Order: sequence, then C-alpha cells, then structure tokens
Amino acid sequence: MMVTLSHYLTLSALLFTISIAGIFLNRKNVIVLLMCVELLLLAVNFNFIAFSRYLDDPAGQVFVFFILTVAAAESAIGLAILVVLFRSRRSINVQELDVLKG
Amino acid sequence: MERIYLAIVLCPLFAALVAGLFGRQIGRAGAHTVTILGVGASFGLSLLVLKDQWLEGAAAFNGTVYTWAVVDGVTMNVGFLVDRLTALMMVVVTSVSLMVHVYTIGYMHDDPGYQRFFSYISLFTFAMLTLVMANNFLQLFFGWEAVGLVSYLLIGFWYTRPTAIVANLKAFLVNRVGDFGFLLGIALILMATGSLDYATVFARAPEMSTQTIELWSGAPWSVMTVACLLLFVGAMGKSAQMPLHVWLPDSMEGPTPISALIHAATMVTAGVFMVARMSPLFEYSETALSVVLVIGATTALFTGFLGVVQNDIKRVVAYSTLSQLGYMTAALGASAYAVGVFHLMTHAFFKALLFLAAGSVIVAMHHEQDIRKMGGLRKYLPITWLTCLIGTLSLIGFPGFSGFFSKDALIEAVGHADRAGATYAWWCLLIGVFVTALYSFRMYFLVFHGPERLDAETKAHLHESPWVITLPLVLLAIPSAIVGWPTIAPVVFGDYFGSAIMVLERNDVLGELAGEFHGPWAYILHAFSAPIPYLALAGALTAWYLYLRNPGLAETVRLRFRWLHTLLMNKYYFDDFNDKVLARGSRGLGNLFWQLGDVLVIDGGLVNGSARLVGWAAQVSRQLQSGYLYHYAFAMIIGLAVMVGWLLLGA
Amino acid sequence: MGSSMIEGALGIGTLSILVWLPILGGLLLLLGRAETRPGEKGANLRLDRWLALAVSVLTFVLSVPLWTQFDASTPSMQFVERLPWIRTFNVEYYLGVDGFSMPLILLTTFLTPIVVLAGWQVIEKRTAQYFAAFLILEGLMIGVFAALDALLFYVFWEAMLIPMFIIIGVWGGERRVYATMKFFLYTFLGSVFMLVALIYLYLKSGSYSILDFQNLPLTLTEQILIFLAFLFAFAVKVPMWPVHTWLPDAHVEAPTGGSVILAAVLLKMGGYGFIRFSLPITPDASSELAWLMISLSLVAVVYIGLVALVQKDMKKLIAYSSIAHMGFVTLGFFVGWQILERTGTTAGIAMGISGGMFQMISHGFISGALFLCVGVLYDRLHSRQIADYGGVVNTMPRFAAFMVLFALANAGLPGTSGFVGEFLVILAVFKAGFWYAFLAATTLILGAAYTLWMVKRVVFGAVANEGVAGLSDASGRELLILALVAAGVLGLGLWPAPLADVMAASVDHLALQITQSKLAGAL
Amino acid sequence: MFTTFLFYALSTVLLAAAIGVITARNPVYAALFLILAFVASAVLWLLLEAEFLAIVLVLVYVGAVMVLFLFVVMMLDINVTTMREGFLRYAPVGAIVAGIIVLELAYVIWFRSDGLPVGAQLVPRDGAYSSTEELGKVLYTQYLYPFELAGMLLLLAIVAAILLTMRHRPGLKVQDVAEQVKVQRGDRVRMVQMKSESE
Repeated sequence: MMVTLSHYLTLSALLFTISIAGIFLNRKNVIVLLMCVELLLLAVNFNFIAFSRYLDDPAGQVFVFFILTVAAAESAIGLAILVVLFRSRRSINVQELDVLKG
Repeated sequence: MERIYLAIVLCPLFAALVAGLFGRQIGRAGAHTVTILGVGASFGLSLLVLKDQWLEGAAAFNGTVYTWAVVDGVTMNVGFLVDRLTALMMVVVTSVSLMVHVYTIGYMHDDPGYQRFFSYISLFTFAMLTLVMANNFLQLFFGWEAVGLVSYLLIGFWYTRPTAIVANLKAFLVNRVGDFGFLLGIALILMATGSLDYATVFARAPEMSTQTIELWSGAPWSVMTVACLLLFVGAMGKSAQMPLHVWLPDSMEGPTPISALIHAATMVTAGVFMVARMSPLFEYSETALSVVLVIGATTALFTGFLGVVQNDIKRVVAYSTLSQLGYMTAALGASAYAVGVFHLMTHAFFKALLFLAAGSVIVAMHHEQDIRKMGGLRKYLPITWLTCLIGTLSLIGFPGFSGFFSKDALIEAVGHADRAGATYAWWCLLIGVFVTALYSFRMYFLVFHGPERLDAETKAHLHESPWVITLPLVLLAIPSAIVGWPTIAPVVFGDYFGSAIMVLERNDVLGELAGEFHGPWAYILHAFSAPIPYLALAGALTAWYLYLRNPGLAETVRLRFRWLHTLLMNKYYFDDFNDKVLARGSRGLGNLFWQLGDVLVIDGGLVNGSARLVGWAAQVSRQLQSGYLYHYAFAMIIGLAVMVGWLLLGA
Repeated sequence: MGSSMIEGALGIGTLSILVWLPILGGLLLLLGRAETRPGEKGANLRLDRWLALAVSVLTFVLSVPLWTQFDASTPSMQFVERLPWIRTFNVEYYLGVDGFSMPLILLTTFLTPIVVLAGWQVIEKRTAQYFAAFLILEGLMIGVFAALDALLFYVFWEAMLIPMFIIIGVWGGERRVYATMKFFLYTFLGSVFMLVALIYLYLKSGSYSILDFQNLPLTLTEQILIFLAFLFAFAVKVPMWPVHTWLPDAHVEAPTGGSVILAAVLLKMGGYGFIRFSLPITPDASSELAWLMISLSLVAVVYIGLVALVQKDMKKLIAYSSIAHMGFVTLGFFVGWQILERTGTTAGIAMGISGGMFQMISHGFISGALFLCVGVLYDRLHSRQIADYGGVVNTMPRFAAFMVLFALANAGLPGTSGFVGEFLVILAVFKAGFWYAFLAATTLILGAAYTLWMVKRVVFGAVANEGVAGLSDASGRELLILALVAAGVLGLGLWPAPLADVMAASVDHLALQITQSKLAGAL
Repeated sequence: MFTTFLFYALSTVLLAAAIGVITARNPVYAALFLILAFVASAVLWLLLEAEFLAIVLVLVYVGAVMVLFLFVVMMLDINVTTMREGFLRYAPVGAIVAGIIVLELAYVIWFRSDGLPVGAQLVPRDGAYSSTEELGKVLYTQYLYPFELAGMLLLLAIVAAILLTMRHRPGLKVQDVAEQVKVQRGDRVRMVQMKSESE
C-alpha cells in the first residue's frame, strides 16, 4: 500500500487534535501553551505541503514559508513578553494574570 | 377730523413716554405738566368730537390707521370707529383722567415714584382710548390687555408691599381668565364671519345667529350664543362680575387716584362698554342676554352685602363699585344698553368722586384707612365732606341727583324686560338699592359724623387737603349732581346712540318706557310711585339708626347673626376657594407632572432607564471576560469547532 | 449693498458669505490664540472680543440685503447658489432661502452679536475659544437654514452640535457633563433616524435636493415611516413632549450665551425642519398623524405650563416655558388638516402656519431676552434660584423695567411679539375644534401665572437679602443688549405686517402643498 | 514500500513526541519532545519532496526557535508544581472538544473530499526537479510583496523583542560619554565668597 494524501491529512488531523488537547491540559503553563501553538501550526503546515505536493502547486509551500515566518516572529515576541512578565511579577502563572478582566 | 382722533390717542401716549423715559431729566413738575397737558389736550379734543357727533350730527367715522398684518387673507387693522357711543366714552375717560391727574399732584406729593406714576396713568389713558375707539376686535383686545397691564403695574405701584404685589398678580391672572374666554370668542367670530372688523361682523350677525357649532358631539349650540357667552367671560373678568370679581377689592392696594380712575370710573367699565358695543351680536342671543342679566343682578346684590361689613374705607367703595357694575351689567342683559352706558357715565363721575374723597380723607388721616378710627371729620374737612355727601347721594339714587336718573331708569328697564331671569334680577336690584344706601351711609356716618375716634396725634395734624385735591373733587361733584338732568332724555329715552347701539324691536324695553317719559321733573315725580326712593331712604335711615343713633344695636346684630357675618367677612369664601383649590391645585398638579412625569417616568424611566439597561447589559457581559488567557484560547477553539460543524452541516 | 459688492468682487453669493464668514472668523480666533495660555489677559483678550464682535456685526450687516432685496411675491427659492459637491451621489452645494428661512437667518445674525456682547466681560477662561465657538455655531446655523441639499443640511445640522456641545461642556455650570451628554445623545439619536429617511428619499429620487423630495410621490406606508423618522429628529429639537427633558438640564448648565442661542435659534431648527421636510414631503402621513402632533402640542402647552409653574430655578422655569411656547409652533403647523376635515375649507391653514412662524421668531427674541436677564442677575449673585432674589427692582430699577417687559411678552401681552403667534394660532386652531382652542388658550392663564409669579418673587417686593441690597444696576453694555432685543420684541408686536408679508407667499405655497395628496401619483 | 514504512515510523514518532510535549511534567522535557517532533516532521516533509522547507524547519525551528525556548525555560525559575495543579481538570472538556474536531476532520477527509486526489499515487519527480527553485520562482514573482512584508514582520519582531526585554536598571554605574563631554565649569566648581576670618 502506498502513502496517499489521506494519510497525511489524517496525520495532520491527529497532530492538530493532540495540540488542542494540550492547550486544555497545560492551560496554566504559558511556555507549553506556546509550544502547543507551534504544534498546531506544524499540523497546518503538514496539510499545506501535502496538498502542494499532491496537487502539484508550489503556492502551498509559499504559505508554509510565510507561516514559518510568522510563527518564528510570534514565538520570539511571545517569549520576550514572558521574560518581561516574569521580571515584573516573578511568576508566569496564568492564574494570576487577570488584569484584563472586564 | 381724522387727525384729531389720532391726536386724542397719541397725546397721552407721548406724555407717558416723556414722563416715563425722561422722568429724571424733566423732574416732578415737568412730569405732571407734560402729562396733564397731554391728557388735557385729549379731553379738549374729545369734547370737540362729542360736539361734532352729537350737536352737529356728524356721521360715524370708521377708518384704518395702519394695517397690523395680513394673514391668510384676513386683514388685521388698527383703526378707529368714532360714533356717539365712542364719543361719550372718550369724554368720560379723558375728563375723569384729567381730574385724577390733577388730584395726583397732591396725593402723590411725597412719593419717590412720582414721575413713574404720571407716566403710568397717562399710558392708561392711551390704552383706554384705544380700547373704546377700536373699530375691530384685534385692537379691542389690544386695549383690553393694555389697560390690564397698566392696572397690573399700578396696583403693584408700591412694589415693596407684599400685599400689593400679591394683589396685582391676582388681578392680572383673574383678568387673564376673562381674556381667555374673550380670545376664544374673537376666534369664534373670526371663524363664523371671516373678519375681525366690527362693521363686517355686525353686518353678518343675522346670518351668524342661524349657524350652529357642536361643542361636543350631538349637542349643537347657536354660534351666536357661544360667541356672546365667551365674549361676556371677558367682560366678567374686566368688569369684575361674579365669580371673577375677586381681584377688584384687592386692587385697592394701589394708590387711591388709580382706584378712582381705573378701578371705578373707566377700566372696569370696559366690559360694560364692550357688551354695549357688541349689542348687534348680543341681541341675537336670548340665552346669552339671560346669563348676562342673572350674573349682573347677582353681582349687584351679593357684593353689596359685602360692602356692609367692610371697615377699610377704600374697600367699602370698592364693593360699592362691584355692585354698581352689576347694575350696569344687568341693564345690558335686559337689552337696555343705553341705560347701562348711561349709568356707566354717571357712575364714573360719582364713583371717581367718592374714591377721590376717600383719598382725601386718607391723606388727611395720614394713610389711616380704617373707618372705625375715624368719625366727626366733617368739621375738619368741609369740602371733602360736602363733595362726599353729594357723591353718596348720587350713588344711592337720591331723587334729582345723576345717579338717581340712571339707576331708576335701569331698574325700571330690568323690570320691564321679559326674558328668563328678569324677575329674579329685578328683585336683586331692588334689594340692592336698600343695601347700597345702607353701606354708603354707614361709611359716610362713620367717617364724617359721630364721635371722633381718632388718636390725638392724627387729630393735631388734621386739616383740609390742598387745592389740587379739592379742586378735582369739586369739579367731579358738579357732574355727579347734575349731569343726569340734561342727558337722560336724549341718552336713555332719545336716540342719542342712533346706530351705535342696536336693539331688536322685541327687546326694546327702553322704547316702551320712553312713552312714559315727560322730562326730568316728571320723571322724579313719577319715581315716587315706585318703591325705589323709599328703599333708598330706608337704607339711609337704617344706617343712621345703627351706626349713629344706636351703635350698640349694630354690635348686637352682628353677634346675633355671627354665621352671616363670618360668611360676609370671608367674602363667601371665594378667595379661599381660589387659593386653596385653584392655585394650590394647579401647583400640586404641576409638581405631580414634574416630579412624577418628567423626573420619574421620562427622565428616570425612559432616559436614565435606557442608560441603565445598557449598563446592566455591559455588567452581565463583562463576566464573560475573565481575564484568563486560556479562557480566551478555549473560546477560540470551541468557536472553531462550532464553526466547522456549522459549515459542514449547513452546507 | 455691501454683500453685493463682495459678491461682484469674489464671485460668491450672499448666503455663502453668511455661512463661511463667521466660520472663518471663528477659526481665525482659534489660530491666533494658539500660543497664549490661560490666565493671560490684556491686549489679546480685548482684541479677541473686538474681532468677534466685528465679525458678528459684519455678518448681520451683510445679512440685511436678504431682507431688503427679498422678493416677497414668490414662494420660490432666492439667492440660490448651486454647485456640484459629490458627483457620485449627486450631492450638491445648494443654498437658497424662501419666506421661511430668511427671517430665521436674520434672527440668527441679529442675536449673535448680542450673545457676543453678553459674554463680553463674563467669560474669563478660554475667551477666544468661547467667541470662536459662537461664531462657528452661527455659520453652521445659517447653513442649516440656507441648505437646500439634504445631505448638506444634514452635515450642518450635525456639525452644529459640536460647538454647542463644547459651549455647554466647557463653560457650563456644575452638572455640565451630565447636561451635555444628555443634550448630545438626545439630539444625535434623533437625527440618525433622519439620515436614514434622507438616504431612502435619495434612493427613491436619485437626488439630494430637498425640492425634489417635495415633489416625490410616495405611498402612505413610506410616508408614515419617513414622517416618523423626521419626527424623531425634529421633535427632539423643538422639543416636544415627551422628548423634552434634555432642554431644562441643558439650559440650566449652559452659560448665558449658550442658553440664548439654544433657546432662540437651535429650537427653531425643529420647527423649521417640520415645514421644510415633514409637511411638504409627507403631507399624507402628516395628515394621518396630525391628531398625534396636535395632542403632543397641547400636552406641551398644558402639562409643561403647569410644570413651569412650580420651578424654583429661573432658568428651568424659562426652559419649561420655552417648551410650552414651542408647543404652539407645532400646533400651528399641524392643525391644518383638522381644519380641512372639520370645515371642508382651507381657510385657516395658512394662518396656523404663519402663527407658528411668528411664534418661532418671537420666541427667539423673548426667550433669548429672558435668558439674558437671568444672566445679568447670575453674573452678580451667582445664583439662579428664585428664592435667592426678591425686590431686585429696588436696586436695579432699569434692569427691572426690561425684565418685566420681557416677562409680559412671554405671557403673550398684545403689543409684544409674544402675542402675535399665540393669537394667530388660537384663531386657526379654533377652526379645528373648540376644545383644541380651549386647551391652547389656557396658555393665557398659565403663561401669565408662571412668568409673572416669577417676576413677583424676583423683581418685586422689599429687598430680600444682603445680596440683593448690594446689586448694581445693569451696565451700559447690558442695557444696550436688552434694549436691542426689546426693540425687536416691541417692533414685531406692534407692526408684524412686514414679516407677515415676507412669509405670505411661502406660507400660501406650503398650505397648497400640504393639502394636495401625494398618493395619487404614487405607484 | 520503504517510504510507506518510513511514513508510519516517523508518524508514530511524531505523534508520540507530540503527546510527550503536552504531557511532560517538566517544560525542558516538553521542549526536547518538541524538537523531536520537528525533526520527525522535517523527515516527513522530505518524503513529500519539500526539501527546502524541511531544511528550513530544522535550521530555524530546531536551531533557533527551540533553543530560544530552552533558553527561556531554563532562565526563568518556574515552579513546576503550581503549573501542574489541576492538570486534568479540563481534560474532559479538552477530550470532548478534541473528539469533536477529530470527528469533523474525519468527516471532511472521508466524505467531503470529492474532486481531491485523496487516494492518488505519488509519481516521483525526476532528478532535475528542484523544489527550492520552484518555490523561489513563485516567491520572488507572484508573492514578492508578501515576501517583503514577511521580511518587515521579522524585523518588527526583532525590534519588538529587543525593546521588550531591554531594561534600564536604576543605580547602575555606567559611563555616559555624552554627559561627560557636555560638562562645564560651573557644574563642577562653585566659587564661594567668604569674609576673611581673624582669630
């Protein structure tokens, strides 16, 4: 049996679901949350690349490229915010971060 | 002639403006000189007009001065109608006004508002002249309100007195109630005839009398009746007929000269004049005339009773004015307009005289007005005493005096009328004669005769008033005594008024009486066959007995009929009703509307309520915003799941 | 003639000059003062005042030709200026006046110099901005009255709120924030509905010209919806019961000049809106809902009259009296259909409309004058409470004379302008029904009661307290402004014919318009 | 067959690593699991002949981003136990949501894939084909503006990250050359006039 598009789609779906479950599980740990987001994006990237390959269209890879860019920028800034946060509050416990409350 | 009419009106206005605006510059003497000149010129010219109209038989003048406005095809003018009725009124107004002007020099001698006072009374003369000379309803209403305005200003002339400024507010508001009806009447007349000019309206009166108006569905009223009743409401306000009479006694808070001019001789008779002027309308409404008759007679009798218990010299005269106004009104109601106006004229003279005499007493007594603290003043104030006696005799209708002719003819006319309420009216007027004599002589005896009840200090300074006060008294006493002799024949029984007053054939009571009239002498003799002179005499004698001969009896009577006395002292509780029910009621209603309607329901419920609703919604929805990062993440993920599901199922 | 010279030289019309001259003057004031700080006084301050006065007086002078060169024989628009503005939506810069708008423009230009004078020494903080706000407001108000393009009208209409908002919000009393918010939200909410109606009319007619709207056939349902949308906007401005509660608050908190303009001109925009939009554009809906308008007007007269009676604050009292008097305006405008129904003739319709117009102009003078009077007292004792006064006549006799005059005018005394409108409206209303007139005429009693009772408590009587004892009579400046307004009040009352003649053609035209159903032509 | 085997093997590693990421007790382990997941993904991408992106993933993510993660994790003193409190509290919700999403995705893949080559066989590209070249051709022509924007975005991220983390600590003793150069005599020396004092 050969590897078909469905295989990749299924793999990406599973990866996506696992990272969603991860968000629910690790709701208090911002770092792991960020990691879960990376995993989510990875799952999306899988889809893009698989479609690009099976439909024979390089545009899909371009999108992966951009997503990688955005993800890198996002994690850089996210981590920077974490550092600042930790510096001012000595903790990154999400439970304590509720000043945005309406 | 046209210029003369204009000059008659404008002279007092000009004088008033000069005295009012430049009072400080021209000084006291300047103020009274210019106003007396102005009113004097008016008086002279008015005499000329009267001569022109009466002796030379000139045709009535009806012309426009300027067009006030043209709206919706209705031309509203300011113009003059000068006929014999107008001419008579002009002479009465200007002559009394002139006397009062002169009198004021003495009466207001020490008052700081001297110039202002002269300005006001000249302004009043102007306003009254525009009223009587109007040839259309608009200008009539102008003059009507203008005299009310000056009356308001003059009653409150001593503006630091709390009673004065209450009285003037009351006078204005009660008059406004009358004007309310008056204005509606004018509106109805405009609606029915499409014009505001007397001439046009009168010409259409017959057709107007056949129209009907539905005030509420299914009840058609004659347009003429409704219009006349509404107009008469105006007259009730201005001429102080029950129940709108309450302002007149209080208006005595004003200085005495204006009580004489405005609240006795001229302004208050405007209502009587107006009804006489509107005779071509009133004649077509039997119902309206009946109402006029009954209200007039009721006022004549019941306000007379009040005069008996008053102790303030001016208030006694004021109630007597009310009562006499009732007489005039009753005459109008009996279709005897001519005699109503005739009584208006004689009353103007003798009542002005009585007021001025009362003023003279007040000045002499250093502004003491309580008649219980007077007595025996005859020897101190001889001229005042004599003129006052003449006025009193004229008032009670002592045979030979002017008041006798007018009052006697008036009562006879009412007696001959055969309209609903005429019998009641006749009895009221007859009893009224007795009451009039009673209160008039009560005042006269208490003031001028009997023991001196004054305190020593007043007594020391007691002396006759200066000539500027006594001269008008004398000048007014003359017509009060004799003006009836030459005038009764043409004015009441002749055709002096000609077309100025219209009486239908079937209503012409004076025409019936004219047949029995054979000159003034015969009239006096004829009078003794009727009860009127005896009633007057009885009244005077009762007064003499009760207040001079046997004062203790008056007290006994008072104690015996305590409830009656209380009722009279409280003026039949009209004032209490107005105060407690009308004034307080409307204030209460206002407060209710304000606090409940505006503040609670509209502002509280609708305006702030909607604001609160938004606030509440925000309060609820902010609970969704916990501030926890993962809640937002969860929301996004769940949203994603729901959206995908929706897409899949929906598509 | 001055304006025609400028017209010749610059090629712009009189109306444009009247709109933009004050606005430019106001901007100049704002620019010139950018560098000065609060607290700085002296030469700059004096210059600001004189500049503001000069601009406002010049505007008035330039507006006089509107009257002198006005052709009273035609109801069509005059002094028309018409340029394309936004071509995509067919929006034009379209100005013009007829017998309705011209007197209102003159009223505006007449009162603005008076307001400038009223604020002469009184306004101490941000003086330049104060005068600038009034000048800009003046231009916008003239724009509202002159605009014949609906969108242009709307722009002016809404823009006007801004300076008024600032005037109350910056120079107002203690509760000014509450008052401004209330004022702004009320009026803004109302006018949003109007915008919807205007856009709908544009979609139907393909043009924003108000005159095209007037000729547009519409079904009854459309008319009723459009009428209600306009009603929201205009009823709030008039203000009609029950959307009136912003007015007393706004008046109480506004500075004197703000109150004057608010009462004298801003309220007129509601009435003007009715005759420019509601009556001619939706005559059948107006006819259909005339009962509602008449009822609301009568409620305003009676209910508000009673409420005014119990006010303890002079400004509130005058504000409520304004509402009651404006009730006559709407009554006069909307009574026509009832007259038609009742009597079957059109006689009286034009009288009602003229009466309403007279009432608007006259109320402009009288309420303005009364607010000026209260301002004079407030500047001295810093109280608006009636109870804090008493016996003012003893210390301020000249001022008292004016105040009594204006109070009597407010009570509708014949010979003053206050009488004319009430008289004509009552005459007209009588034709629609006796009881309407009966209720309307209660204003004779109520108006006199609340006004004169206030006068009694404030002006007459013995000197009530030390504050009153220390009052100084009105200054020359104050007497000047009061005398100017008094001249207007008396002039209009003694000889209203010129104004009546100017309006007559437009009134007759409108009376004709409103009696012709638009339904027949609708599809 | 080898590719099929490779696919299943790497997929297993990837999923296992992903589960490791979300369940690891210590963030350091989580980060390491994540690296593993990335590496496995990169190899899977190679199977899909996306060589350039596979290399980028390894270089950028494993080389840069994940190092940054590790760096931050180690630098911050994280109390792991509080982080783990209530770890399973939302697990049921998470499971339900995850289950729904799985169902939805499965539904899409099985029933909504008409017109897509879901079961198609891959034809291997010939050796001359370069995915890098193909990507470059599209990226620098059609997607030039987005590419530039992406560059700007990265620059922005750099600036933002530096700005956020940079701090001025008060009381730090450092030289300020500009201040030193600007100094004037009056700032340093104060001339005092004194009366001469005698004993």
